[in-house]
Amino acid sequence: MLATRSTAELIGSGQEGTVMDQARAYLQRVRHGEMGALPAIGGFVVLSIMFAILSPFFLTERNFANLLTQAATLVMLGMALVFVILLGEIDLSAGVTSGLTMCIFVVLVNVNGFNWMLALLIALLTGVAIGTFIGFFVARVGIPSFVVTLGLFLGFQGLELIIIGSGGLYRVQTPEILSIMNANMPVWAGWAMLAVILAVSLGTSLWDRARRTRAGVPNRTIALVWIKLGVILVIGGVVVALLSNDRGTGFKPVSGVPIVVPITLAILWAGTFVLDRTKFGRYIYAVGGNAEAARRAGVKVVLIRWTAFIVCSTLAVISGLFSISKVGSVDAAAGRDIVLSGVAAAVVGGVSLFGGRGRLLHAAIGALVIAVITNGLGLLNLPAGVNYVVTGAVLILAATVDAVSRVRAGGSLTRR
Amino acid sequence: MLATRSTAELIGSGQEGTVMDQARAYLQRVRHGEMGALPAIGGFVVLSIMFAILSPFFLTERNFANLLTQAATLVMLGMALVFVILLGEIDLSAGVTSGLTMCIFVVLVNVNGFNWMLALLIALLTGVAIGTFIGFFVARVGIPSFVVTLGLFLGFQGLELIIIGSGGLYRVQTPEILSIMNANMPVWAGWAMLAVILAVSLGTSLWDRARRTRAGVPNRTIALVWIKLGVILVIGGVVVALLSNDRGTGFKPVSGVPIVVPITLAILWAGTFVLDRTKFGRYIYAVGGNAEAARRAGVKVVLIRWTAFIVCSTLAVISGLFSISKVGSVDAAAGRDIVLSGVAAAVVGGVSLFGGRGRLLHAAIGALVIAVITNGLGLLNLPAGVNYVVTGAVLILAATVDAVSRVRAGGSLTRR
Amino acid sequence: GCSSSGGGGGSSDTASPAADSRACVILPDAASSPRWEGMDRPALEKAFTDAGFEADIQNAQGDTSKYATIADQQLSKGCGVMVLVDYNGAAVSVAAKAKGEGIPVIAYDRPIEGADYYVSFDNEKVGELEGQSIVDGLKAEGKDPATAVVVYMGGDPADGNAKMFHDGADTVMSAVGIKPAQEPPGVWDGDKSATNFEQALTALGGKVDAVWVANDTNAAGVITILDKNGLKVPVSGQDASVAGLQNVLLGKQTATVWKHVPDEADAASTLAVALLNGETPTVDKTLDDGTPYIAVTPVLVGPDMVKDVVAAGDATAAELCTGEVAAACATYGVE
Amino acid sequence: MAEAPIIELTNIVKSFGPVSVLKGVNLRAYPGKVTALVGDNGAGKSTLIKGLAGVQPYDSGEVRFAGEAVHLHSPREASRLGIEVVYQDLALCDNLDIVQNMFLGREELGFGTFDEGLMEREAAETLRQLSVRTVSSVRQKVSSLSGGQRQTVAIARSVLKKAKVVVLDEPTAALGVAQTEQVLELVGRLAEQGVAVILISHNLADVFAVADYISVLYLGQMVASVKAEDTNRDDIVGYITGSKTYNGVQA
Amino acid sequence: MAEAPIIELTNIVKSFGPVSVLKGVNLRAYPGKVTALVGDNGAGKSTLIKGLAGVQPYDSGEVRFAGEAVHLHSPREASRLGIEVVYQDLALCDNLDIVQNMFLGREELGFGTFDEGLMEREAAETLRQLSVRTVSSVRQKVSSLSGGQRQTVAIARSVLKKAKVVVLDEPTAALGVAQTEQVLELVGRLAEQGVAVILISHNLADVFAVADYISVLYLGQMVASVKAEDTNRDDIVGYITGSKTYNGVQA
Ligand SMILES: Nc1ncnc2c1ncn2[C@@H]1O[C@H](COP(=O)(O)OP(=O)(O)OP(=O)(O)O)[C@@H](O)[C@H]1O
Ligand SMILES: Nc1ncnc2c1ncn2[C@@H]1O[C@H](COP(=O)(O)OP(=O)(O)OP(=O)(O)O)[C@@H](O)[C@H]1O
Ligand SMILES: [Mg+2]
Ligand SMILES: [Mg+2]
Repeated sequence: MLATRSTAELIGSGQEGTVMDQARAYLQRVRHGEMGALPAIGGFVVLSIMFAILSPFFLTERNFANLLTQAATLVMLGMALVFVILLGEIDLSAGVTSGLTMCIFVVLVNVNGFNWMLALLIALLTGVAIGTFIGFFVARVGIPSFVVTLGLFLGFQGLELIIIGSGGLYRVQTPEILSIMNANMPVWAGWAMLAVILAVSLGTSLWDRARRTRAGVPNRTIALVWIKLGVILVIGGVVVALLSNDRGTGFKPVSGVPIVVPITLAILWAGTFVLDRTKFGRYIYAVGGNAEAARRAGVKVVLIRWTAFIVCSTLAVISGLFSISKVGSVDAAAGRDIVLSGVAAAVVGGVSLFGGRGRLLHAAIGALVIAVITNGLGLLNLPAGVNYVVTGAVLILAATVDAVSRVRAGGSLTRR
Repeated sequence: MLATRSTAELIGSGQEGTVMDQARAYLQRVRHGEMGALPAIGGFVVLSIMFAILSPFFLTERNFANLLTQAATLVMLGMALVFVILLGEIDLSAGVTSGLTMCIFVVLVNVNGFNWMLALLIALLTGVAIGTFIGFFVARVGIPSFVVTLGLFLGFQGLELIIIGSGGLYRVQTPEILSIMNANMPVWAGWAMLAVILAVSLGTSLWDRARRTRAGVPNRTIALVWIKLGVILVIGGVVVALLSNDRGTGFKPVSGVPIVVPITLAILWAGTFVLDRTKFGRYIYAVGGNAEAARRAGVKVVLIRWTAFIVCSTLAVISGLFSISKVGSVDAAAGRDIVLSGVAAAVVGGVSLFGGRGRLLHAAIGALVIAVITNGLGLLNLPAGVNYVVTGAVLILAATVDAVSRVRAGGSLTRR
Repeated sequence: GCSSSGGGGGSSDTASPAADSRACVILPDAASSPRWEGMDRPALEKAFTDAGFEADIQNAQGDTSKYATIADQQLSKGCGVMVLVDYNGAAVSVAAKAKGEGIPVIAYDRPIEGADYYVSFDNEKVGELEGQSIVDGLKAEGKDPATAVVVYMGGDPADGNAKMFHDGADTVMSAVGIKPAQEPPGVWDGDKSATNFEQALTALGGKVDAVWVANDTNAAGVITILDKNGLKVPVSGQDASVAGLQNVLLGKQTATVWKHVPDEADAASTLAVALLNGETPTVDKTLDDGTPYIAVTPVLVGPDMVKDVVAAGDATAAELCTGEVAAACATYGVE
Repeated sequence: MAEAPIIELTNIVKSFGPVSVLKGVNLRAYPGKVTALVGDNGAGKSTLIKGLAGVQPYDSGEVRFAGEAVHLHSPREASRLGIEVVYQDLALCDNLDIVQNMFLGREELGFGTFDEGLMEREAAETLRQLSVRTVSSVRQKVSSLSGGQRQTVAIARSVLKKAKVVVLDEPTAALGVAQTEQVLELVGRLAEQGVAVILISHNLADVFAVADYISVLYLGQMVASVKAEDTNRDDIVGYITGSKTYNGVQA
Repeated sequence: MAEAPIIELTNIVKSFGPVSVLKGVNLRAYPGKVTALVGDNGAGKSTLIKGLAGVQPYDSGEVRFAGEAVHLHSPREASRLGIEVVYQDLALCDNLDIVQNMFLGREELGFGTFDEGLMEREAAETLRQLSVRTVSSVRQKVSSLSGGQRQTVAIARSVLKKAKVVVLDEPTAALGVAQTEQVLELVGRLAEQGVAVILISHNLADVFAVADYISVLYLGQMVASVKAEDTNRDDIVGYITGSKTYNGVQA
């Protein structure tokens, strides 16, 4: 026997060391290219500074609240798409899925007089059915998802036309739906939300540590937990405080965190939980990284792919809900144009289109980057043509920040 | 030394054997899943039979000629996209590139009074410039092509608006351009074209055989050359004969092969030549198959990627040319909607979106499949909503034929 | 007509009427509005048949290539007149081809470069009515138009009609001194329109006195943003859609421009029948490029007139008077 | 033979399109014994065990597991029977870390979510047994491992779970001297615990060190199946290269 | 030493993020000689030669080629100098066939287009020399090859072109008995022709069979560089596992 136990003990778990050690290790990982959403956050900051210089209205509480609600639809769609993009697949029909299900919802409520909650349930189930349909063809039959979902992209436009019919345009008359984007929580509820976030974060951290201790493996120094909570407290505190100021313009006092924010955060949290801590989530990454390896490891690859499409379509329904809440109406073209932006949100945030790499939070941040482009340009009053050009240019620029920082950091030429 | 020369001689080149051996080997390859464009051809035939049953107008010379011209734009765009799809990339801006360059073309001719050939040259050079721009960002900077070209997709819509102006519309006034899609070659020229195709095919076959003989490696039995020529002669003969009949309806005799056909065939031939027989083409497949392996083998991966985008954008200009020839005018929305169909054409034809697999001919056949859907449904005069739904459904169906036949043939679950 | 060129071909289908007794119509699509298949087709068909002519009506289904294909087929069968609704410019070369064969071309609802006649709901007039509703709305609130803060929310600038709506509205509004305080990029999309308006409003510090909006879809998004901010100002629109009419009844939208399609179809078919009969109708109005132009008058529908729309069958009380709108229906006599 | 084979392959046939790879192969593996499968490059060894693993089902032939006929159409079925395989081409997910790869498909749960601590400890312990010294953290991504480190991870994976049959396709190809020794020792230990081990290797020294039976594939046919003690290196080389033919009783 | 080294690496340093892999490594290779590079799994051997191949440039250190300082920032540069490498992870294009892979980046042209016949013949000849027997056609896709067949293709690739330096990273790991013998013979032949060969292997028997010099990497440091004839297996194993230290003169 040549191996000596002493040297073998060297295998660590990356959790050892002081705060400084951990910080150094993190910095080195970043310098080595593992930067997650950092470039997107950088892009967001740069764009914000740019727009703050160009328009005095950009850095107002009011516009900050605008940004959150404007981004929400795209954030939700981006998160929906992450589930399939992680598999290296795509869902071009996610946008029209949100549109079609909202057509169904509004017709059920307005024309057929359904209770809105029942109608919403039906819309969500339709989303599930659509995901099941896509999943069947992609995961079982083996058709490239690009083609299946392009087919549905066309087909659903037709269904929207057939459903919406000669009315052309329906008002959303459910106050509960309208309030998602247009109403705010009371100020105290905003602070309560922050408290819940802090408590959940602390709780999971301590619980994880307890389990690790029980298993006898090292824990990160507890200081990191406090630092993390501190960061949440400061950023969250600033956001809630800003949104607690009156941002109305004299006609009506407006303050509080928009209702869409806690909904989005809850889904983000739940989705992240599933992706990080459950078999389904782990297998999504595994299949996206190497489907054959996952299959050989006994992962039900077909089932995972299938389920991911169901999750995507279902979350797309919620993004549709956000959209009609904001617009207040539904027409036969609902959701036609948004899907490419949703994919772009994920990609800009650092999710790899080749699968296996990325997180929900990345898509959310990417969506914020894209939303801030529209938001900022909206304050500048540019002609339509120029607006298109600038949007495109800024999008490429934002992606360049990402790419350049990764390459600088020693990422190699190939992107896989 | 254990190896014995005699067994070592077993390494063949797959060219040995009689016609029957070759046919058997081909059949076995097909049964094993290497079926190239066969499923797409099958889909085309099935769709044709279906439409022939549903509409008496479908199987007329006139409609056949219609189909060829209607498909030409998509064929060209699909072929353009193959160059980047083979690399595992995508060009979402290919459609608006064709639109933008045609805006430039028509404004130069109509407004600035440029000679049309000069204007066409400028349009083509603009295409080259666009490809260079995309290639720089994708191949050099390393931004995902999805984002770069989505940025341009937006930006070019803006440029079209700026060039054409709000609500603007320009007529194509160049008879040469209009004749591409609207005029036919004299009947004799159609037969001459067929003769040229036969001659070129025979020439390359014999030349290849001569080279192989010189190198001392076996050749396929010469009977295969004659069979191939025979097939071309029969299919080409039927096509040309059909198109040589008068398909006018009494007011004006219409006959001959539409001018767009030889142009498309020439580009198809040249592109296939480049992909099959030159370093650039080989390296596109290599980079698409395994970029790191290609790089280690000394392939200039950046240059190959870059050039592929240039080729794509340039061919997109030609597809734009076909489009304006058909429509006769250019507006500020030119090329907005076609790009996803172009990608779908390639995929339906059997080109893999993951790169490394597929041929130009596949995209051309895929485009024919998609075009025949529109063509056939157009004859049925369905309401628009139903039409969308049927188009989507048939697209999925066509892709299912492909997928199912591959899986039946023993392809595995994973698609890479 | 120049149908003489038939040649010796002597097609055997003697049953078909002479080429110059056929009216060829191409409708653009069914996606942008349900009117084409639902209203224009039956109205035109009836008018031509009643006048003793054959109608060949086809729909290009939103495909410029198909548009050209249909035209080729119709032209080779022969047409006495062509009534074309443009789709993304596809009608231009068709019109040129038809005129090359001496066939008169009527541009229906959308202008076509090179057409002989243009029959339309005057899109500029639509814009003017929208502008007028804004001006009236401001006056009703006692605001001086010249100093009022007005936001312009137009349609997709790549669409020729959007420009006409804009120009018409602008004529009326600029006449009383209104200048756009903000003019975000035009779209035909409720979601983007809502975002664009929200940002324009923010850039105006939350102050707005009126919003010119090109259609009801965009207006719905604008109204939601206004509601959210507790604002209620004059808002325009067109289409007399369900949501638009409801917003009008609720007082959230000042008025919507209503285009009763049968009026337009009548005007076009009357003109076409005259042409088929070999007459050369004269028309009093002309477009900028000199094309004779028959304008069909659109109607501005305020809350009081919603019942007229219902009476004309373009909407039903059942679909309008749901939820919170029911009360308003009662007030304005919609039933 | 006294004991009953746990794996019994009879007349296995497999071809890829025109290429006929396995032409009626028989193979047996016994609990507590190491069966070595040797053969020239391209003889069909990996194809044979991929069929056994359910990765690439056979075209025809009979598979008996513990005496019962079974159909192995997916890796899940093989794994359910207790067949663990280390593939020659490894098949790890590059985007996952060592622990995640080792436990893929068999994660330890506590209260419905992953018990990461437990998995981490078990992974580290198993790797330590295999004499891995240069891996700094079990949370390293597999993409950043050296060839030998990856191979070790794959082997460690196969012994995490109590298996009835362990199939190792050239497990020591990329391993260093010490690690190879550990793996051979591990093979011995597995056999002692009653596991049936099928070992594919080109290294005949290793084969003779641990194997109880040796089966030789030659161009898709099983040309010899012998007890290791009844044969020698030269004979086996002869069978492998086709320069000798075996006429004895099949073991 | 009489002859001048063609490759001279001095004080090479390379780290991946927090992991420091090469900590000041020196290495020399001489024309006409075989230099074996050995070391434990994860010692840094592949990293060292990937730097030499220009695939992953070093962080710092000096590279001299035939006495001149060179910078190797891409595989093209290495290949221009005449350095041919067989990588441990092979790096073949699965979607191309054997001939296409062997000639990738160095296709034979005639009249501007590929001379397929010529390439086919050369490929078949080279493979035959390497004792490949189970490949039915040189037009088979690489994806359908067995592990050993792929390795042979990679090796064949590296000897197609006249090189000055051939680096082989565990070339015989997946090879059968006969093929291994052929490759070792090939290494000897290359050296005879004046090529400098750097051979990485865990098989010390192979190493001693062909190497002139042996260099041992241990945890990113070169702990020994000796003439093969001056040492023995046990010493080398000691260096590899760190249980012995070398105190002699570096060769
Ligand atoms: N998917 C496939 N398509 C076609 N032929 C294949 C395929 N997979 C394997 N083969 C062929 O089958 C034969 C046996 O391959 P296999 O991988 O089983 O060999 P092996 O005995 O494991 O060899 P090695 O020792 O090199 O790993 C080879 O000749 C190979 O070319
Ligand atoms: N991209 C990378 N990122 C981080 N660490 C890496 C990376 N590549 C290699 N390493 C680490 O560097 C060390 C040396 O790896 P290398 O591949 O050079 O080893 P090796 O000597 O070739 O080992 P083997 O004999 O197993 O092939 C290993 O510990 C490995 O984990
Ligand atoms: Mg094998
Ligand atoms: Mg190595």
